[in-house]
Amino acid sequence: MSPEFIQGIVVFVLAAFVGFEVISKVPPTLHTPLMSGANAISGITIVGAIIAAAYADGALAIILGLLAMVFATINVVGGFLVTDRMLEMFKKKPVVKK
Amino acid sequence: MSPEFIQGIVVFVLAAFVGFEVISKVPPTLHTPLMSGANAISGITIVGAIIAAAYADGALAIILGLLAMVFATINVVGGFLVTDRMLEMFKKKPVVKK
Amino acid sequence: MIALLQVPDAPSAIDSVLLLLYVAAGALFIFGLRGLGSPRTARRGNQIAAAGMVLAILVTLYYVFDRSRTDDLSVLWWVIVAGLAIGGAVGALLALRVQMTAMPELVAAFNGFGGGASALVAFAAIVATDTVVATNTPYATETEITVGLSIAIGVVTFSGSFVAYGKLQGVITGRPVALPGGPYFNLVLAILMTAASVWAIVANEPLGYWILAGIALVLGVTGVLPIGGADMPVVISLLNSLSGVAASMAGFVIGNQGLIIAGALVGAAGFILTVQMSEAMNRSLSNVLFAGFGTEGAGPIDAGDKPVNSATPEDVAISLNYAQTVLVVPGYGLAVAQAQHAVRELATALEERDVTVEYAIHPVAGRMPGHMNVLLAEADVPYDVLLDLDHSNPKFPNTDVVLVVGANDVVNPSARDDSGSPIFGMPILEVDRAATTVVIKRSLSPGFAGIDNPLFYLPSTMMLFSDAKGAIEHVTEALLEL
Amino acid sequence: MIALLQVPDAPSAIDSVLLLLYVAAGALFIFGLRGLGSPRTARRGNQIAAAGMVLAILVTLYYVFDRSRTDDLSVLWWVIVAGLAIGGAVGALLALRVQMTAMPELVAAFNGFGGGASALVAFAAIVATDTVVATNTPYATETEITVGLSIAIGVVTFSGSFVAYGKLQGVITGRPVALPGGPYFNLVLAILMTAASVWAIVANEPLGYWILAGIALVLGVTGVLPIGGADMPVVISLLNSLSGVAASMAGFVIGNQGLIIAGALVGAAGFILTVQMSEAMNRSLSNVLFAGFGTEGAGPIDAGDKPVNSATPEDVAISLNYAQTVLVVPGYGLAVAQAQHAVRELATALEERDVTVEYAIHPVAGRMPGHMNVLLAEADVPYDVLLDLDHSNPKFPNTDVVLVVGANDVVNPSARDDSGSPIFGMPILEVDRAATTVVIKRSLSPGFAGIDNPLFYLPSTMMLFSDAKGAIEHVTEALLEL
Ligand SMILES: NC(=O)c1ccc[n+]([C@@H]2O[C@H](COP(=O)([O-])OP(=O)(O)OC[C@H]3O[C@@H](n4cnc5c(N)ncnc54)[C@H](OP(=O)(O)O)[C@@H]3O)[C@@H](O)[C@H]2O)c1
Ligand SMILES: NC(=O)c1ccc[n+]([C@@H]2O[C@H](COP(=O)([O-])OP(=O)(O)OC[C@H]3O[C@@H](n4cnc5c(N)ncnc54)[C@H](OP(=O)(O)O)[C@@H]3O)[C@@H](O)[C@H]2O)c1
Repeated sequence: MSPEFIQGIVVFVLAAFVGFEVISKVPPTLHTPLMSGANAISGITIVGAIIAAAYADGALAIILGLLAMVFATINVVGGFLVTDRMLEMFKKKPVVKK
Repeated sequence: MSPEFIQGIVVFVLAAFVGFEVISKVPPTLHTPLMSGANAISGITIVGAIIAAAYADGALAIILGLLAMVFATINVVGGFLVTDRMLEMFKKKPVVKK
Repeated sequence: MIALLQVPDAPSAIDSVLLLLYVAAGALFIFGLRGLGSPRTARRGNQIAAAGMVLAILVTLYYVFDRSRTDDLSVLWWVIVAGLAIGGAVGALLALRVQMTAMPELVAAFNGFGGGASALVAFAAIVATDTVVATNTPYATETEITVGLSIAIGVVTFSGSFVAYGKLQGVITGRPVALPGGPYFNLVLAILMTAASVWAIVANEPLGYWILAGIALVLGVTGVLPIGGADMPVVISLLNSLSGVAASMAGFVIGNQGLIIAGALVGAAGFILTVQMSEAMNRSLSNVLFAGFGTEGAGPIDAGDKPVNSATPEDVAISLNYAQTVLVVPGYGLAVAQAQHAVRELATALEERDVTVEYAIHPVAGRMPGHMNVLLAEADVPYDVLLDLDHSNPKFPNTDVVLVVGANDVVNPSARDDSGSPIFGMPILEVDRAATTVVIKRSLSPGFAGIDNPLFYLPSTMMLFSDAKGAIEHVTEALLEL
Repeated sequence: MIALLQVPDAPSAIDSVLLLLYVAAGALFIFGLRGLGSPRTARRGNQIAAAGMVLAILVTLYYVFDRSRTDDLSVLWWVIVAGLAIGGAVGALLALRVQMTAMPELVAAFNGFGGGASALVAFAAIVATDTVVATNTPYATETEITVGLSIAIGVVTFSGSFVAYGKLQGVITGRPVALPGGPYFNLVLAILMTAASVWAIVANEPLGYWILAGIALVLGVTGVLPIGGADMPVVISLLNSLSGVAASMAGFVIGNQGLIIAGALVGAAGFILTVQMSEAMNRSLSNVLFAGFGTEGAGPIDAGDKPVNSATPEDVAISLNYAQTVLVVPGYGLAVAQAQHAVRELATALEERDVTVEYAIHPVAGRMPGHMNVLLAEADVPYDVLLDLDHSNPKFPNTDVVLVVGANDVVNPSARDDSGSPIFGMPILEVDRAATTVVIKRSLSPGFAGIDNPLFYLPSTMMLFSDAKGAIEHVTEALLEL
């Protein structure tokens, strides 16, 4: 296995540990916005889409690249916007009721 | 900066995030054993000590390597043992009193 | 044979800096996720994560631009710009236009696009020819495995998300659909996918990946179909976790650690969130995925000849008029009937008569976490009259009239009293302790859990059989005429 | 010029596997730390972390062995073996022999050795000649910076830890020692250290590192001296965090990611723990480090002519004899007097007379977190009679006699009543609510916080002025004679 690949595995494992630890007990009301926010972050694949689109050659590659770009951008832009709208509604909720 | 160094920074940052997240609210009674256990883990420098000792050449290098080995091993062996002894005492404590 | 869009072998200084910037974006994602976990910081958290995404995109654009200069590669800027423009417009339009109640399905759709994008990136890496890639690592088996994983997981996420979308929209039946062979059906698909990948890798045959994608498309559908419509929020969360993993795999394919880190982060965080969502419904994740729970819409339970007190809107108006304190318990039926504005108007009418109106919100009322809060917020119900479980339950015994609007399971006393009940142990709103309870629903049909509700047969309960919106409007009219 | 013990430039396949094994060790550390954070899993957590360490050591030994074969390097196995043998023997002996009450200082000493080892590794990298290192990356500025950091942080940890050790052992005064120039003194040292490092790096002058180490040795001492002896547990925890960072820096120096990961992990986790420890005492970390808190041993407060009820052991024995319920509140004085066994005997005598004896444990009673639990466990006090704060406070009003043994701040009602008190807001054991409170201490001297305690002047309080151990023994004797 190439060193770059191994290094990829190392950062994958570490980042996954961070992900596991960062979500502690979340109040159920926030499950939907958190899911939505995490979904927007998973649109990070837009990074790959940009690279794929940039160097596409041939019709098939261009179609794949363009589709990847469109899909990923929908995910990113839509994802963050809808999460924000949702949380705007929640904001009217009390922070913690005592 | 060399790529290895950059890669080192990347794993450093990720591992530090894990460290920050992994310690959530700990009951005060466990602070001392947790400190002691973390201290034993910081003895990981024994890895460096072994490498330094293995390739030492010249009197000074050998002295440095041997001292590093002794110091690191004291930290590791003593650290884990004393934590275990401490926790053995705590074991007699109730898990959670309701 | 398969050319890859990987970074050049000996990274330049600029690559190092870019990598650190990706890590910075990853840190912003971490802070963002942490913020999203607590009510006070949630909105800020989402904005921080969005900032991280902007950073990652800018870094990537710079990388592409820089490589085009140094390696003299031509860049198809128009594809990038067109993609950003089209995707951005569609995404923004959908996000800003959607009804609050249709949010979960929209998230499902967005997530499907994300998974699809990861698979497409892997395909792009396959079809890319050597002319476009720099001096490259000899094409390695482990990279091909990640190509396969990226395609498989990405495509499953894609089709699975759209089935979830369909179920929530009502385009596809919400009922669990049994597959021929049950869970074995999907097991066979998974084996076939493995075979296709092995063939693709061993025989150096790109066709294998396309076959893999085809089967994955089916697996996404058959994986989600057997799950009840009401469990879709959990499924969407799981698919979201998968799309994170797919992004991570795409990162391996193109050798980009920024993708690997952010993808792994979301994959893990999304998974933990999925588990927590199942737990909030008092169920295990595997129960959600494989038990075909949620026989919603099942015919009315045979209530035997147990008598119920059937009431008219006028009856309800009269008891409300004499009450001093009223607690409204909203449920899924309120969302279906879009009755939140009607409820708000009734509350206003009551408040004018000096009746105190508050709302008791069960954490899993409705079909997505936070469903009721979002709905009532949409109808401008002030937040300080929304009580959570712990604050409502002590109030019921001293409440004159409880108005249960389209809720069922969350007020089912069996969860407290009957250890044989499938929902035993779930915390409930104890409306049966109130002086009078009015239940508004269309029939004696069960709710999501598919079980009968003893509440309906109590002497202190009045049943108003009607669509929630119409019923509430009638009650308000009747009240104003008193 | 400075040859480094780095891994060869083009890592072989075996290096990749070793790296993954280091990551596995890191994962074990993570699970271990998580386990250590909760009472049920703490011991198992420590064992898991130890397993991770064994794995890391074995991996390293294999790496050294493998490189000696492939690169034909001779390995000084005897140095490794001697180091393991000597260090292992010393560490085990100290750990197994130590008195439970002397544990914090032992942890300090161990930690000092760890920090020292990291600095020594950096020095070894400096003195290593090119013959022993493989084909190497040209000696880079960033690596030299990590050499400097490794030395500076490692040496500060080393000397600082031993000052903490001395303070806890009583070899060095526990009182805060004021430095000439106050905190600026240490600021100047830090600036000098930076200058030495810059010189070492820019002028390629190894001597600079030795000067750096010399100043760091002083900084460790002068950094810890101004901190009160009772705050040493927090200081040790902070130094532990630093030793993690030092290990991580050593990892950069020798190019070993296993070290970088584990070191960063402990560095961050230790830091968070340090903050939590300060918070448990209701103080900020910077207050602990820079405020010179802890005027312990300060002369007796001028109590004016406020009267106290002074009692004899016989008086105390009589009230205990007529009691039905007794709550013992242990504090730092009990630890100093080593009175835990005496207390246990008194409790046994009382139990024989059908008096119920329980213990109320304040979380920060004593001088390290968990101090009282460890002490009482040593004296075989059964765990089910140890009550924490939340469970003891409701009991005091119904308790006949409360026996405060060498505790002071944790029972000071000012923390509850007097908003001007320095300890205002700290939760206390409300012994003043009991029918009779007996306080055993040698004088009216204040405790750690250095403030007077209104409890002593209450009509319901009896003061027994004496060393805790002797006093309790006398009470037991008197009781047996009744
Ligand atoms: N919140 C979440 O995250 C989530 C996610 C997945 C599953 N769940 C589950 O969903 C359930 C939620 O409980 P719930 O009490 O809110 O809902 P429920 O138990 O599902 O009951 C909803 C009731 O609303 C009535 N209804 C439907 N349409 C209506 C209309 N137009 N007008 C008036 N009534 C109408 C139905 O009875 P009729 O047909 O007789 O009208 C039904 O009994 C729980 O079992 C929970 O575990 C929740
Ligand atoms: N637990 C931790 O982690 C930790 C760490 C750092 C600081 N602290 C601080 O330490 C304090 C702990 O409170 P505490 O009530 O346990 O102790 P304290 O307030 O420090 O009081 C201890 C008392 O014991 C008495 N004493 C000393 N030697 C004695 C002996 N041989 N026989 C009998 N009495 C003796 C002293 O009075 P005489 O001189 O009159 O005998 C002193 O007033 C808190 O302020 C806490 O914040 C705790």
